[in-house]
Amino acid sequence: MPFEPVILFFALGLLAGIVRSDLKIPGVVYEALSIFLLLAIGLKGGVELSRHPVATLVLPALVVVGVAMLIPLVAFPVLHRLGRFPRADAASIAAHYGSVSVVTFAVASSYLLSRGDAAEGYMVVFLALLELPAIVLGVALARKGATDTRWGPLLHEVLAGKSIVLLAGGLLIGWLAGVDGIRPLDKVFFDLFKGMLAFFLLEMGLVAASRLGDLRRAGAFLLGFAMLMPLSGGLLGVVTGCLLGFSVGGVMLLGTLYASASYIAAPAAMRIAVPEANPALSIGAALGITFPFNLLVGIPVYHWLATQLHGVL
Amino acid sequence: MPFEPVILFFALGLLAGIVRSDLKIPGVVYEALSIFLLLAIGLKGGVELSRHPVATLVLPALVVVGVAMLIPLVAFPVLHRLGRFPRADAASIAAHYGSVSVVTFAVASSYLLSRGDAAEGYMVVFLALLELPAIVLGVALARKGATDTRWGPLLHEVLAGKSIVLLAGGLLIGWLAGVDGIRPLDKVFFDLFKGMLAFFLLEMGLVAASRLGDLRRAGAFLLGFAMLMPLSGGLLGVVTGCLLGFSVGGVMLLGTLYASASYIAAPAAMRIAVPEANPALSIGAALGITFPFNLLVGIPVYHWLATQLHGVL
Amino acid sequence: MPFEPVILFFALGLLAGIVRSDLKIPGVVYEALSIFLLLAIGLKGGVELSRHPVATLVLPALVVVGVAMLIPLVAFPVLHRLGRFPRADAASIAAHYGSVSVVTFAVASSYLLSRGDAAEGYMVVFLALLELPAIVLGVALARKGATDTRWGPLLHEVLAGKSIVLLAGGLLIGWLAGVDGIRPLDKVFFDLFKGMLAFFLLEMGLVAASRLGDLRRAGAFLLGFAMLMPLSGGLLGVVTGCLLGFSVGGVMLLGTLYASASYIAAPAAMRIAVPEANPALSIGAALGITFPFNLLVGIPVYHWLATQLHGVL
Amino acid sequence: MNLPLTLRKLVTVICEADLEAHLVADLTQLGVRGYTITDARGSGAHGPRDAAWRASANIRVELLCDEAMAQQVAETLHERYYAHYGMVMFITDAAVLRPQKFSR
Amino acid sequence: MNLPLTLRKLVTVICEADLEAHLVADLTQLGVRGYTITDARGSGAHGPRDAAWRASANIRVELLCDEAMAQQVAETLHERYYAHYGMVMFITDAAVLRPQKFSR
Amino acid sequence: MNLPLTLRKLVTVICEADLEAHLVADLTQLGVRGYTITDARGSGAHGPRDAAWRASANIRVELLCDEAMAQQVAETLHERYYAHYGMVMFITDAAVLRPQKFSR
Ligand SMILES: Nc1ncnc2c1ncn2[C@@H]1O[C@H](COP(=O)(O)O)[C@@H](O)[C@H]1O
Ligand SMILES: Nc1ncnc2c1ncn2[C@@H]1O[C@H](COP(=O)(O)O)[C@@H](O)[C@H]1O
Ligand SMILES: Nc1ncnc2c1ncn2[C@@H]1O[C@H](COP(=O)(O)O)[C@@H](O)[C@H]1O
Ligand code: NA
Ligand code: NA
Ligand code: NA
Repeated sequence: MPFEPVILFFALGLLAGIVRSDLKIPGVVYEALSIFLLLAIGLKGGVELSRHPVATLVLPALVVVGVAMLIPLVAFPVLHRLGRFPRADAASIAAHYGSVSVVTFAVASSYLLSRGDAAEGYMVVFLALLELPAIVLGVALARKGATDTRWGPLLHEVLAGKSIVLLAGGLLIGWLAGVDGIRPLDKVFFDLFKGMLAFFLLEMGLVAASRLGDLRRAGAFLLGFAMLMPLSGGLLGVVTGCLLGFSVGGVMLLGTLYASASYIAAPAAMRIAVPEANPALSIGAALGITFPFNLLVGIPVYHWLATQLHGVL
Repeated sequence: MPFEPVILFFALGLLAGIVRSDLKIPGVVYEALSIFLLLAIGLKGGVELSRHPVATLVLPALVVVGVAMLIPLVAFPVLHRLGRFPRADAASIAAHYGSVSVVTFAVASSYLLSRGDAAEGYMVVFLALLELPAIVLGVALARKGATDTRWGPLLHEVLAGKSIVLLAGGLLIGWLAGVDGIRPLDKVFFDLFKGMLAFFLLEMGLVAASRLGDLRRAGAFLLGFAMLMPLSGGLLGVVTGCLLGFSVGGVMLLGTLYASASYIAAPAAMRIAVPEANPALSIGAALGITFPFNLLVGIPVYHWLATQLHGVL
Repeated sequence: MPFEPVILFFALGLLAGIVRSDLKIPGVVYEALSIFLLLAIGLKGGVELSRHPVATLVLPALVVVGVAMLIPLVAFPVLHRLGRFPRADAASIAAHYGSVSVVTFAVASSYLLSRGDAAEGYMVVFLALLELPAIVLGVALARKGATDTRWGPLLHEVLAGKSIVLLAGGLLIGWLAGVDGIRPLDKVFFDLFKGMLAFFLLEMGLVAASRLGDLRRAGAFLLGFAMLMPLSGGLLGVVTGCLLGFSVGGVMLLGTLYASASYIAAPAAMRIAVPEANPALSIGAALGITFPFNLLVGIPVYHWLATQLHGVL
Repeated sequence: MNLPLTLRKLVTVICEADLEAHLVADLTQLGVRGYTITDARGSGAHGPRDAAWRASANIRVELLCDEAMAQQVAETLHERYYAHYGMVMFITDAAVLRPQKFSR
Repeated sequence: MNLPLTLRKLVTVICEADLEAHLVADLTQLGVRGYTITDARGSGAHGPRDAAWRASANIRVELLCDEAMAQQVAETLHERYYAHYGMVMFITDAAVLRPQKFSR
Repeated sequence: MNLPLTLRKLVTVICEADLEAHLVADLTQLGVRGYTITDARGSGAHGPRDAAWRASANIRVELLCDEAMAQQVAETLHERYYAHYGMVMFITDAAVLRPQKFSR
């Protein structure tokens, strides 16, 4: 199992938080780094996309998004019925797990890169596409029966949210500019990517540390969920990727996307759309457990699954 | 007409602002990026300058600055008489257009670079020199007849303002250190320049979007002014550059300098020196219209003018 | 005497502060840059360390730290008896000078690099080790006789303080990841180092300028101390380094470490542990005098001393 | 006293940063003519909020207005947000120079 | 109450960030012995100010002083800035521990 | 007035940023149930503090509580910090909606 040093930065941040270090990364640095990462991922995907006929992506995209909806649809009853979480909380957590984590995706790409494995560049398109639908579904699950949901503002909140705007904007710019057009920007957006990711993970570690308290209160059920859900999602993604004929790298990335839980777009949207849901639960699970779980355990497992099932399915 | 991808970042920012995205770039990031760009431009110019005998620049510098003063001297009566703007507003807008925009200059340099064209490195010296005089002139125009203008504080405001300090400081450091001395800093100040410029343009797009409302109120006259003024200024700069015997690249950059309108040094200085002028008008025109106009239309036009008139004049 | 251009950025910041420029570098940028520098220095040291058997460092480390304690032990009576500073102030200033300045170390490394000289990579380990003990000693000196010092919180304050966490964390990550593991991060942590240092020095210049007023009040004794103390410390470090058999570069870096005065960890710790000490005195001397003195005069002197005494001792 | 001062109400609201756009929309809809926002962190019934990222950041909104508007703002925010969001509101008297600027 | 509290005035000024250096100079000239500044954004008669860049940023200045100084500060700022700048000022009572620190 | 308002105390403390963790620990120990912090700069008896780096940065802490707690906080901070640190504290009345939230 090869070793990915950026994860050590997450561990350092976590440790600093746990020993109550006075190390604090200012909130604006978090903002600036997340803008950088979203834009860089979008650009990279866009450049790759410029080499492909976009039309061939429509069908796989529909399949990828359609199958992904199984995740919140399964997670919701598990949490609501089995876990006895209130409807709002179950729906909100389900939305987080149905949506995707950009940073987990970045670490997985980086993992592939350091192994020298390739993957379809258009996986970023799926990343952008997967962000929204689970959130909408989550709101619908929370609001079932209620008729007063104001969908307009919600859709605006997510579609005009910074993660979609930057991912989609980056995709478009990369696609329009192409490999040669983007080259003068490579020194910032590609060469610095991994170092910036390391910084961001340091911050994520600090943030995750401050969420550990929430988790203790959340109970064992959510803890188990936060590890079994990504494994199941990862398997679903790997199988879907194999059936769609992706490369091993692409299969592994789709597994990671399905397995990952959102903590940028989903928390902000659910906070407004389903205010009665407790954000400590959803963010605690997604960021406190699933995120580090995927970094340490998940990504190698999805890669292993991909190598095992690729070609077989 | 070759294509400059950094402009797409401006468009993305503008779009994000218009659809009221929650994408916000923190003010401190704006500050940090503008410090970086000013310093990097100064350094680059200083390194170029270290290859030239500075004395030979005195005469062209005097001509470049002298001719540039025609811009506010023409703009003021046009706005005051024809446009019926109050004296203070006309003078303030004239000062913005007489001064220069560092980012427009950076995009023009980048445009030249991606075409493989060269330009005199000491154009940066003119950039620094052109910042101040039009502001002083603008204040004098606004205060005509009044005798209570406190020039000391105003001169201090601009001369010790961050854009002059960083440009001039960068020039001096670059000049003292020379090519070899600066080399260890190239990885930050030169390699990252274009990517940072892209980021800054994203922010400028967001800021410009928030100024569009001001423009609607400003009326058609100012709108027309904000496009015709740069074209006239650009032509004046191209002619001046040709007569001074600059290269095609240098001619085009001087056109861009004359055409561009300040939105860093001028707004801050005019706000204090001519408080009765409405900043929404000057900033709205300079940033909302002239800046994007120069990016999209102006720069290619000044380049075309430079190629046409170079050698002929 | 070769010329180190990063120092010019310090001079520019100092000048901008003195002429009361409106150039301000936001506090969060200072924070972000200091995090970057600490982490990068740690990583670099860790990578170097991964090439060495760590056990061989234990003895030299003990000597280096032990001898360094002479600095506060000498500085304290000099300040208290000769300089007639109150006990608390004398102890606090002694602690600052016994501890070390990360940025001075970085400039010295950069000075070596631009001369093409090598140095033992594990000097960074000494940097991390030297941060704490002098602070503890300083508190003990201030509290002599008192029995109510709460050592637990103080040790936590420094050990879990950001400079130790980032230096030690970086060392550990670099050591675990090794040369190959860190390579993908080189583009950020090593290539950008010098440019970031230049930026940081610009800020330090601005901060130092705002401390010059404190100095005028502090009097001639402290002024002299702030220049003679580093020279003596530097000589002590050079001699110690020679006796320990370090290379010329290593000897010079140890001289610089001994000569430098802390202004990150020490001020924060002393403010809490010895509140009756006046921070204007200690920070004014360390940052207003000793820091620029070491940059301009000290570093070349310690290098010269190292070349003279190396091999002779 | 040469400049005449008039009493108005200063309403201060501290809440989750995620609410900013919604709060501004509410205030605008109520006809408020001005407000001031600063970034904040803190702690309360909803636990510590350290502003390390947006999800744990607070804002502090200030609003000078007349008594009727203060009451209306308090009611609206109470109704819309108190049940589910971290929010604290308090009202003090403040003397202003241009009372008509803070009335409606 | 064990610690004796005395009433002083708290003057709060919200204005364009570009004025900071000038305001501080004014206050110093008036003999003010302390002030506190925070960064702010907001909206008012001069339109929305989102602090995305310096030209649209506000500051919030606080000043504890005695009544005479409060009046003098209000007059000076009113005279120098109200006509042309975005500025709001309000004065409240505040109890302090060391009244002499906030007098003059 | 439809919503009933009750008077509580608003304690505002302005001090060196280095004290933040200690102040929060003190408040927690005193049983305070909430507070709000913003970053600040300023000037006072300890000279100008421009927030260019942490050593010269201030914070502004706000605390809604009942009168007894306000007095206790004032005493504790006065005793622990006034002698050696840059610190200013003032107390005002503030009307709140949920008095029990700010009592103890
Ligand atoms: N007693 C208090 N005094 C001052 N600020 C408070 C107080 N209680 C809560 N806050 C602020 O209001 C936010 C939300 O409060 P809460 O709804 O109690 O979690 C907290 O994060 C604090 O910033
Ligand atoms: N009614 C108000 N309540 C609170 N702050 C206000 C109010 N009106 C204006 N402000 C603040 O004062 C600044 C300048 O106000 P104005 O001069 O009305 O544009 C605004 O940007 C706001 O930050
Ligand atoms: N009169 C005042 N009004 C408002 N803030 C003050 C005042 N005096 C001091 N401060 C603030 O409190 C901090 C510490 O004050 P001091 O202990 O006087 O140095 C200063 O840096 C200011 O931010
Ligand atoms: Na998922
Ligand atoms: Na111009
Ligand atoms: Na030392």
